[in-house]
Amino acid sequence: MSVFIDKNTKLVIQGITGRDGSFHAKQMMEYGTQVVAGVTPGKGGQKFEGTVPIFNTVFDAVKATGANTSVIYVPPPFAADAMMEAAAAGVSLVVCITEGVPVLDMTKVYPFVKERGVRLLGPNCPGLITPGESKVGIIPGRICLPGPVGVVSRSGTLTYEVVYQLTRAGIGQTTCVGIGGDPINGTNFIDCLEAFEKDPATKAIAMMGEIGGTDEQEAAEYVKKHMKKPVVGFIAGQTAPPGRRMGHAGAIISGSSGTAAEKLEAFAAAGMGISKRPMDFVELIRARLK
Amino acid sequence: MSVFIDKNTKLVIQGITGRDGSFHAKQMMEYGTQVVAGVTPGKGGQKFEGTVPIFNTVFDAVKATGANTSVIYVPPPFAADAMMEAAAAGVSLVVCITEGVPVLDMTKVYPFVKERGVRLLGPNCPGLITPGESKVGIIPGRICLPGPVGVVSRSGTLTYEVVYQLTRAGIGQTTCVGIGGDPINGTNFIDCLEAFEKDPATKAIAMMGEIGGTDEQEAAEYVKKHMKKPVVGFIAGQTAPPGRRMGHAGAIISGSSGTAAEKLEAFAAAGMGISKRPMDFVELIRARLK
Amino acid sequence: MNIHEYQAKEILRSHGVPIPPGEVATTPAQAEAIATTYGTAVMVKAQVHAGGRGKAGGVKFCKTPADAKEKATAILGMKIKDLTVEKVLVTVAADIGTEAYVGIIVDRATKKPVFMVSAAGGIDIEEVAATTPEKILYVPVDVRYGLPTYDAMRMGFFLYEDVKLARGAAKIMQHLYAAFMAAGCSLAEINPLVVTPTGDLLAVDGKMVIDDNELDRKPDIAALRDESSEEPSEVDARNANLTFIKLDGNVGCVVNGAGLAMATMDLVKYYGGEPANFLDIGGSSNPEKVVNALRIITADKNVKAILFNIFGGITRTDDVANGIVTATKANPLKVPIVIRLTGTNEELAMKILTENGFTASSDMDTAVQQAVALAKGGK
Amino acid sequence: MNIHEYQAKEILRSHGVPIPPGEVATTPAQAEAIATTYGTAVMVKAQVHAGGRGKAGGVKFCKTPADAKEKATAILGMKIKDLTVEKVLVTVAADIGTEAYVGIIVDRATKKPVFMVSAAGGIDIEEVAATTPEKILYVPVDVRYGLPTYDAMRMGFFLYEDVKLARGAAKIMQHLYAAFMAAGCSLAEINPLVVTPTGDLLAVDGKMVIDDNELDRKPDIAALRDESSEEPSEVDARNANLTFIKLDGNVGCVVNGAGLAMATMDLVKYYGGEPANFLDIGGSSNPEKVVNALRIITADKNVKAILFNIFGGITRTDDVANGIVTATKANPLKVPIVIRLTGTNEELAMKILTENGFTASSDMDTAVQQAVALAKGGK
Repeated sequence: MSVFIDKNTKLVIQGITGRDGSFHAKQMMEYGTQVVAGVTPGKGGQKFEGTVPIFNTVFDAVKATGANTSVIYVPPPFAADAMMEAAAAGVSLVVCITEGVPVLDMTKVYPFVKERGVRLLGPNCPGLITPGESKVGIIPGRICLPGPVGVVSRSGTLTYEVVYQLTRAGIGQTTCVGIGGDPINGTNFIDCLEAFEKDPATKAIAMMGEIGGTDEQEAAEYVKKHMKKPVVGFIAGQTAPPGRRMGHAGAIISGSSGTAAEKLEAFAAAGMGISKRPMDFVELIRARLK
Repeated sequence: MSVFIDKNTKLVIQGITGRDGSFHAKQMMEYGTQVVAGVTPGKGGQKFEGTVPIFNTVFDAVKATGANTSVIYVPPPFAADAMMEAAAAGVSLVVCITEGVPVLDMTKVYPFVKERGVRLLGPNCPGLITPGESKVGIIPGRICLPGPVGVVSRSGTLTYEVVYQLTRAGIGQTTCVGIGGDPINGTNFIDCLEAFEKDPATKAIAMMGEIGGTDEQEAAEYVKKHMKKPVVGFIAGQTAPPGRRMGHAGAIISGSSGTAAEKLEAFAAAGMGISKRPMDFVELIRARLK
Repeated sequence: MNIHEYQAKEILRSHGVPIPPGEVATTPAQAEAIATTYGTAVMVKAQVHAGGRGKAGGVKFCKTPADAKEKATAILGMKIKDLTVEKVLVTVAADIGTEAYVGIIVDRATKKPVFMVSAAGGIDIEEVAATTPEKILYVPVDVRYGLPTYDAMRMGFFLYEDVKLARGAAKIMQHLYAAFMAAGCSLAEINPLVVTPTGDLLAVDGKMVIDDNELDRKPDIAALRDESSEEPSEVDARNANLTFIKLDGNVGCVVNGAGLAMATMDLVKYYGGEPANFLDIGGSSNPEKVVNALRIITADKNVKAILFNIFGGITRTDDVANGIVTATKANPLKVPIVIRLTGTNEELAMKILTENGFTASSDMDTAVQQAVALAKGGK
Repeated sequence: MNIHEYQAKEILRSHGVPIPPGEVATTPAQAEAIATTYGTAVMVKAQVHAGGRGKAGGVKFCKTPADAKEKATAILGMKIKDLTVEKVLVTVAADIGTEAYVGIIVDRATKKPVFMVSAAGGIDIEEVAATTPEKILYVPVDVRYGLPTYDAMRMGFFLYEDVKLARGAAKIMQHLYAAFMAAGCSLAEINPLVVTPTGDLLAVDGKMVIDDNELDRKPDIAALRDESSEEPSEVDARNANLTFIKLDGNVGCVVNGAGLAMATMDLVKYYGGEPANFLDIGGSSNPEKVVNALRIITADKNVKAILFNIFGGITRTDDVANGIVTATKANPLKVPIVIRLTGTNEELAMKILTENGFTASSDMDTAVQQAVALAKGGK
């Protein structure tokens, strides 16, 4: 079992012929992901690597292949349109890897996907992987291992670090989800926690947050109220200089300064395990799996 | 019983101090409608006719009085904003009397009220009346009579004509609803038919359509499929010159030219009574009430 | 409100749609001069608010300036569907490779502006819709988001396989949409959208219909109205804030409300008469409106009887009565009048009319029958 | 990206916000000349990217041009929070009746731009939020609809009882919102929004922070960047497409990914070290980035050891290895380096490093401990 993607995921890759898109398309295909289509305007009718049909539009791709998930590797100026196209064309999950999407674009994309009932992951995220079944995005497949831990993180490489530590210790994962670190993203911690709580295969959850905003505090509140499964948390940025990653005004609105201390306090109050170093996840999770 | 409004309707009047607004505010108050508030920016704190408190915004009015319905008498350039304000401020029914609202404004207002789950009646409509209980809009109260007939119409004065004929014949109404004749309006025939079908007090329905569009055809389809109560229909514009009230392009999209003949045919196919003259409603409805 | 091709093209051009150069001429000499400055073959196109200009001979290809002068001479002053051609557009003739149709209208069903595009352009889109509906792609636009690039590209690829043309067409769709919204259109069309043999996209004909309700807040657009190209009585009525459409019958109708006005005309017909017009004096009470309505109706020499049918709601019937008295005092009627009034201030209205020698009833059916009989020469 | 007050005001003015006349001076003589042309009392205001300019003595009222010259002399060249004042804004001094605060930020929680307005303006809005939160009205804006008039009026009435002022403020909110969207802001403020004794509204101070992700598509806005007012090493890093923040420690960190970079700094601290910087080389592989990163880090004389922590996903670790080799060949390192590499093409990377005399490990924890020890003078 898993969350969001599994072996039945049929993927269309937007920007499949670009530098990043083609590289990761191959990686995903090698991993075993069902890559059913690619999209590059003007290359409709061609094939990627001789096997994957390319279409001019996501509409054409979905119609011809029944793709139910899209992953986006297009440059930032086109990413908002790509997310909306995927949602409009009828996939149920859109994963946007692109980094550097203007936040005001997201204020428009967010309600667009919401009113279509489509799940958006990202932007500026590494995607997700269900080890042994399907990988959508850029998380390196070989650092993962099937198993009982749900992983959710705001950061890319930090996720790899933690997953790698778990895997080396023989602790596998149901699904690893990178939700991305942008101020406005499609899926938040709570969405993932909820999914992991429902997934029978997930026995414990590793959650990696960052300073800034209040998503981690709200997630902790959710853990306290709704979760039976154990959650271990980490916050990156305990030594980061204040005020460099978020403005004062944001803090006013949320009634919070978004510091690591505040977030860790919320974790503790929710009865969550707290991983002080990335590598501490291993023992904390192991203890909770017994 | 009735639809949409009754004696519990608590009304806020937007544009209460304007020419039309003040005239009809008095009419509604005389009829017995619970007029709990008025709105005119800059006159907040004053009272209308010494009794109805005036507010600067609909937000203030709803907060202070618990108004659940709004009626709008503001000039066309301000009508779209007024409809959105009412919907945002938390009333559940917005009735817009204003004539001459640009249709492109309505392409924005429509989704705005829909996503808030608010019912909009109009614009460019006479409003509605539940005889003996409440009147919201401009339908003359004295031509109505409580009774078993639901009336729904795209036209203002034509509604009066038919209601007046019914009343003179001693046939009363549950609620008379003028949905307005603009290309994009908030409530259509089907919405009203559905409400009348559900209303135990309504025993028969009189429906007045016009040439143009396909609302009447869809309503007829609805009657055929979903209605147990008898419906009598009329179409105005049988002798109107073609192409003067609707463009060719509209006809292409709808796959229909929107002629009276086509609409009357749909009525007949749905087993509806057909009133050839406005005055024929009396006998047709009387027969169906037996 | 209809505007001319040259006006629509000017708006489209200002929003970035590629349009062949063109100028308006009102005399053959002007047409020749314009053609001379271009130094290429030109089209001379009648500027009237009517379809089928081509079939009527109102659009001509001209190889030389002299040719343009000659064709302009023929077209200026000709009648197309009862409208006299007062202006021609002299525009550079485009080399035409393929022709597509691109249009937007406000659609009642989806409650959105909807694009219609077809690679089968240049001909009537109604014909395409009737015979080969699969050749039209419909794309509704959610105005909250505007026209997204992906939808514009989807239309571009529906028209052209080549990605460069698809992108070019997508840009044109976005410009057209911007123009449609900015001008407050209920319809905007490019037909044909042409690909030239050298691969350029060009809007060779453009059409726009403006929502009348937009005109108050868009004075620049309102100023485009060309009253010389409309029925004078309808211009007169509009300036008096009346909705008036001239017809061929002999019963002049003055009614408040469009629905009741249509129902009244239907009833005239039902009783064997022919309405001379549609006239809606609207909702607000103003004796002046009645005066203007009577002036406009009595100007039509076909009118043999006048029928007032007023159901007072917002409209106060005493205002209508006063209007009738004022108007007929200034210009005594030469034809019989039948007055039906009921509703707001009905008693006062009846008193005013009676005191001034009019009779009035409160029943629509009998009033219509009476008017039909009088128009036929009865009593 | 921060822009100066005078730049923000120019943008606001171009969107219709009423701003007192003002011009920028870089010399006292210029300040005097500008004050002379206005012929009124002026304010001389330091243009630096720092709050608390007033308290630091960077904002002065000047009655005469001579006074303006004198104050400009004092302000130009002064340091405010480590930043040297290179420019002053000389602006007509407004008569102040009341002061309000108006701001917009992009809010993570509602995922919308949110207005914050308060009649308690002129002071720090953080202070108002902390002490009298009921004095702030928050109004989120759904960008699909823009800022509706009713919400703008609601804010107007929250600030002013008088309907004329409320309407004026509502218009200013709409202009501010338009400017916020057009410039791609993450924050825009007018503080104070002043009502003059004669009842006019004036934006006396303006601030804007631009979303860095907007700059590529908004060259006009990107051109407003004033590199002279930023930390030189951060400017250098940005021009090399690196995210760099200088800190006070001695362990130079080169990491890929912001989260891992922060976690690495945290781990340095955890083992008793002090990071010299935050540096994210980002996701895409490019040896050039590594070269630039090393150049920037080694320019900091505090740095006693360099720590690479690379987890290759999109980033190819062989590219990083090549970058290290290239950079150190050109400029041999004077401090020890600890390299941790794992992930994409790890074996190749190790081979490159080994062949060039470097050692590298694949474990983060030991690498960090080693770097901390080396920075302390250990081995």
